[in-house]
Amino acid sequence: MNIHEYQAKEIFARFGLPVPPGDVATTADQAVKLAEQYGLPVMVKAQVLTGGRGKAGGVKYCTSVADVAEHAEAILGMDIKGHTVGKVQITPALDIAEEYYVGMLIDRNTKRALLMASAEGGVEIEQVAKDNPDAIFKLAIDPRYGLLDHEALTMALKLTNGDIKKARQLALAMQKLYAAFMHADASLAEINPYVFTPAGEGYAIDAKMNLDDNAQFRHPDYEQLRDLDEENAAERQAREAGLSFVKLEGNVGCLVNGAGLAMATMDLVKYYGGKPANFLDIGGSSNPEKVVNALQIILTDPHVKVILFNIFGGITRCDDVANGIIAATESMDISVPIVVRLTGTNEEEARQLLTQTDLVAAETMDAAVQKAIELVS
Amino acid sequence: MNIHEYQAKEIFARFGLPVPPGDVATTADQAVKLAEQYGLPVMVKAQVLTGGRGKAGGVKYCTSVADVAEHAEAILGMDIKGHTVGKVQITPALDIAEEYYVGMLIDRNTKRALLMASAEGGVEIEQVAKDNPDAIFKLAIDPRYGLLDHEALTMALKLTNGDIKKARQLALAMQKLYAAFMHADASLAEINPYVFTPAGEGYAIDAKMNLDDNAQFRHPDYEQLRDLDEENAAERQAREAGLSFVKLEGNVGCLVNGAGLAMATMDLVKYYGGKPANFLDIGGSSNPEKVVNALQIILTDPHVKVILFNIFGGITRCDDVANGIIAATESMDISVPIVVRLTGTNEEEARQLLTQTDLVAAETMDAAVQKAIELVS
Amino acid sequence: MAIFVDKNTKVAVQGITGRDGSFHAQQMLEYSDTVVAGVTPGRGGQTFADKVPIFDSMAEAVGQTGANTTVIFVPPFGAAGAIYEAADAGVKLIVCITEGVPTVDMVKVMPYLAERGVRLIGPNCPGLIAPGLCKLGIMPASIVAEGNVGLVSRSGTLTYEVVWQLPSAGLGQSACLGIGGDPVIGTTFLDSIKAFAADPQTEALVMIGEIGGDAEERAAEYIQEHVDIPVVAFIAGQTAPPGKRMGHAGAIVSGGSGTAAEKVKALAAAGIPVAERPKDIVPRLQEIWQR
Amino acid sequence: MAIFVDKNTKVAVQGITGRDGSFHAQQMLEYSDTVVAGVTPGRGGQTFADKVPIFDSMAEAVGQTGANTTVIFVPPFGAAGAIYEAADAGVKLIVCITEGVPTVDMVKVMPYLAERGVRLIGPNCPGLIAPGLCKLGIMPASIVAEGNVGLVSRSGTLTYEVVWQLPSAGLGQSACLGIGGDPVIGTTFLDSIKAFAADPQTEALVMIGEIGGDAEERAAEYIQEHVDIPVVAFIAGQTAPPGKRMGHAGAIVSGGSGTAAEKVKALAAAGIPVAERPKDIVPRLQEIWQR
Repeated sequence: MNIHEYQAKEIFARFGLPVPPGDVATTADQAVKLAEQYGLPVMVKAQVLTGGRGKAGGVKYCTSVADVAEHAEAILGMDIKGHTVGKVQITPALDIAEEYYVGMLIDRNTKRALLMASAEGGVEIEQVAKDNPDAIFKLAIDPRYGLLDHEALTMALKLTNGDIKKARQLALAMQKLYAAFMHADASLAEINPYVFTPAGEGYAIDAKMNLDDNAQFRHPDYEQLRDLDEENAAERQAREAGLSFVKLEGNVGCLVNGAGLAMATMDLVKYYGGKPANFLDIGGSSNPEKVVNALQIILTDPHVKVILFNIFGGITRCDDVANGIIAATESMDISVPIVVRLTGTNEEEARQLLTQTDLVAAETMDAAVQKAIELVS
Repeated sequence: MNIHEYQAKEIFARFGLPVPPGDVATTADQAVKLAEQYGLPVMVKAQVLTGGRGKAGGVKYCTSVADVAEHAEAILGMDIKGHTVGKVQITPALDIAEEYYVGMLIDRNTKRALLMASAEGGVEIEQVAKDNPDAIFKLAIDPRYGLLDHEALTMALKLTNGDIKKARQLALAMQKLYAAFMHADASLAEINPYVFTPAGEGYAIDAKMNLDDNAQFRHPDYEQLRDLDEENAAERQAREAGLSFVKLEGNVGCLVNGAGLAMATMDLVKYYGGKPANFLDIGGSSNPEKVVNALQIILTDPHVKVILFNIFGGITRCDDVANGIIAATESMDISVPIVVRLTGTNEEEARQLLTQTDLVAAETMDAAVQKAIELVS
Repeated sequence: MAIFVDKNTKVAVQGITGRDGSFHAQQMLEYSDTVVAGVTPGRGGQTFADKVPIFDSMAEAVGQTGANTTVIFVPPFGAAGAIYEAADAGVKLIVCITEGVPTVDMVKVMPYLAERGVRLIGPNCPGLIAPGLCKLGIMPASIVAEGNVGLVSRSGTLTYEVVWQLPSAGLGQSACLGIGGDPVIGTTFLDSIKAFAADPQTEALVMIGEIGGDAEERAAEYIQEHVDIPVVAFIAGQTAPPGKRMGHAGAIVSGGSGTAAEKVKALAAAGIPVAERPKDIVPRLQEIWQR
Repeated sequence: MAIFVDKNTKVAVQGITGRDGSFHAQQMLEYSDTVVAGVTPGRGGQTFADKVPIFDSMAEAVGQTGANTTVIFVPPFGAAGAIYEAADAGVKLIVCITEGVPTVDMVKVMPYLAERGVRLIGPNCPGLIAPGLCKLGIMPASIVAEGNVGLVSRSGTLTYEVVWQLPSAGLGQSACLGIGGDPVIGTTFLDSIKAFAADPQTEALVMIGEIGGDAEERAAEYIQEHVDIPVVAFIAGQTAPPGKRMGHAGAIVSGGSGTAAEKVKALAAAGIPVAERPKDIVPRLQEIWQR
């Protein structure tokens, strides 16, 4: 789950990271009030769950109240890469002498939290990684001991070229970021940039955090961090139904059991010249209710012209799955054709059951995909 | 540093331990108000930094407001083992079906936090250790992983004789106690008893905690936990001066450099038939200011009839130390005789310096102690 | 001989009284008699399926039955705890089926396992099946057959899809392993491939990868340098949009890396044929496999 | 040969630019030329006493000077961090002089040292002096002399008191070790006694204990079973009231255990003479020592 900059900053502040004051506004009036409260100059920053908001004009430096009103007005409601800006953060604009990058993510290879830091802050770290990989220092953190003082300080001294005062601040920020990362069950946490003012005071002036959905059971506050406005209705419905769903741009609605098979099905649709409308993993059961939920979610997309079931019946027998699909489709009023491919234990019996319905049965995954594409055109 | 039951309960509650509501009163009126607020019956519990308050009549079960007033009146101001009760805690009296002991301390041998638990709760654990040591289960906790679920549950199931519902509550309490212990830098944390109500709900109804003075630098809240009223004036003065001091019942005031030598000096006073008035470690320096502070602290005790310096001059030369002592004593008006024994580097020169003063010089520790005792009688 | 299991494998099932645990323990029992114990705290003394004793703890299960392997069906909030418990009790192979385990829990448990020399498969995986020997997890036994192809995959049903096609080519499996689709998992592609390469029964390998991370690239590098038996790969997620988690927590293209295209390129560069469609996997294998 | 040090000992001083660090580093330098590096972050590139290079980190100090030992004079809040750093840099002996280190910090650092096979002496200790060889810490070099008596103690000045008496009996020390008075320390009485017993130079032992814990009892048990050289003990704190911390964080009689009387009893039961007064230590040693 991605959260907004202002939310990430709240979490950072809770763990003791130096975050400048700031608050969000949903109207230009509120923005002006906040600017007056903090004193000018301020930054007006679009709160939107995507990168590149700066380039899109979503971050503005304002020296007057008129500026704030104008920019807040322009940014609120702005579309940035398909995301509509609903909130702006107002925060005092600091004098910046230096910018650093400090980030943390889960590293699959070391199976640890990986600290990454660079003196090239304020730009996209992926770009730095490409252009100047040696400028990024990395350290996989032993979870048994956490980020030790000397580990953080050694990295920080490299970043500041030996400036001990700045290095101590950066090292502390790294340790607090690690604490926030682990306690909040993050999968990504970034300060970009961590800046020093001309007076040598360090601040985390931008913040990014992705949280691990799997850890929601121990974070009751996750739910209120979720920005429902940022979520597509079908995705929300899928999440609430416990289904894994991603909307795409095509017209072949896919219902598959298993994430790997679901991706392979999408890939096969494309292989045969079609366009998948979604990724959807309905899991392992033959539960008609789950199938109904899945169908409803897919059918919220008016572009869907055909529905393709691709189910591998393993432990659950195919005839049971077929009965589940039949029961589900019969209980609904579906106007698009449905292709069903069931493979695995008792697949013959399953196909037999399908012949008595309007559902189009297919023997193989390839045949099913090809039939579905035919039905679209 | 020992803290009161109500303070330990506040810390416990912060870490999620189930603590019944409660608050402290310094007058009977306040106690009655609290009792009315919680509803009867309530317990009135002396808040005092010593054990055995129950036997001393410092804990009372009250079924009426009149009871509360009467007992609070009696307990406030009561002397329990030399401690005057300044506060009582008022807390609802629970129906108790079972009592357990759960405690944690620093184990010197494993160099870990040691969890101890027993189904014989509500009595002194030292007594259980003596009478029925097998009734105490122990586990040294690996700080790298903390108290793991299965470790806590296995111990809890032994305590509850397999009752899983109670075991899960106890196990959780153990884990939360561990978190509190480590985060608060405790040296001892006890829940005695942890009770179950007849309905099977678990509560920590008594709490004890000792905090590590060395960790005060990272716990700004320690200072306000310290009950200054419970501290003897000389001990407080010593603490503020950074001196290690313990008041005893004798009349030979001891100023020694080093804790081990200070204890050995006290022991030697006793060996030769005298009574040490205190333990005092003035540390390694010859700083006259420190000596002045130490003398002032010792002289607050009217029983002190002689002062004994026992100093080993190692890296700091004895003549420097002698000059420090001379400067300190000359700046003060001291009516009791002072015996000074200085051994180590340049001890001859030191003794030479002392001959020009009223201070009584001694060559050996034994001679110094004997002279001091002579001067008392 | 398969990998990670042998005829001395004795299995405990943690969470045996839960819905999934009991269902799959039954399936495992039906496949072979390797299940010797169940564990559910508070249910010690009971019996599962009239023959498997249930214990309150793994320590008791290991102590009394000699279990050396465990399959975990404990809910997410208790899954890491079950792994610690199993490792502490002395088992040497842990298969964690549980889906939805927080990644930080897995990060923390890893050194505990390393210190004790314990192998973990999963979490969020279908487990391991060694046809004719034993089944650890939820793979459908009905579709497998003993043979000489090793299969390793990040997903479940996609693997079954491939397994399903092997009989038509007269092939069976030495072992079929689902390593799971989470970001932090115990046994990786690399670990699995090393084990398969060392297994005399395994004569060919199928590796089924997907988007996210670079485990496939690392495996490719290893295979090129150290593995002599034929290997065919498949990568799912060509059409997955960046930044979106495709079901598995680990199946996500982020920061422009972990794409299917990159993986296909790395595999091809290492001389490993990559099937375009699932149904091409077996033919591609037959092309390069000189039996 | 002494214990824990030898002629290859190369010493770094952490916190060498601090008040205590610089004073004692100077003293150590004057005693022998074993000090090869100082460490103070932010002061790398400077020189101490015109000859000892200062580094920003222990890693650099070890890398550039081959230091294998360190003495820590870092303030309490950074002491544990300095220990981690030294262990991580690869030194094998750490002497932590710092007083006032939180006990929980020491609990946490212990497994880190164990994993790396690093010996810690202290914290809150005077350190080690091996007369004629080297001095690690703050013991006054002026009072020691080379010889065959090993001394180990929980306190500083009380040890010096005993050392001071040895010359009159014609005795010197193989090594003099202050293990510190904190509840959780690296090297214990037991560890020290094992080392002295294995040291050919050490022909007799003096152990100076105090109230709190049961380290003396454990040592007594070991000495009775495994140590052949003569041992005399002294226990400070006969008159210490229960529940009061006598200076050292570890010197406290709590819950009725850790009393001097118990310790004396255990030592006597193990056949170890316990001197009643400090001045009795040397005579008691001479009584039992057949030279």
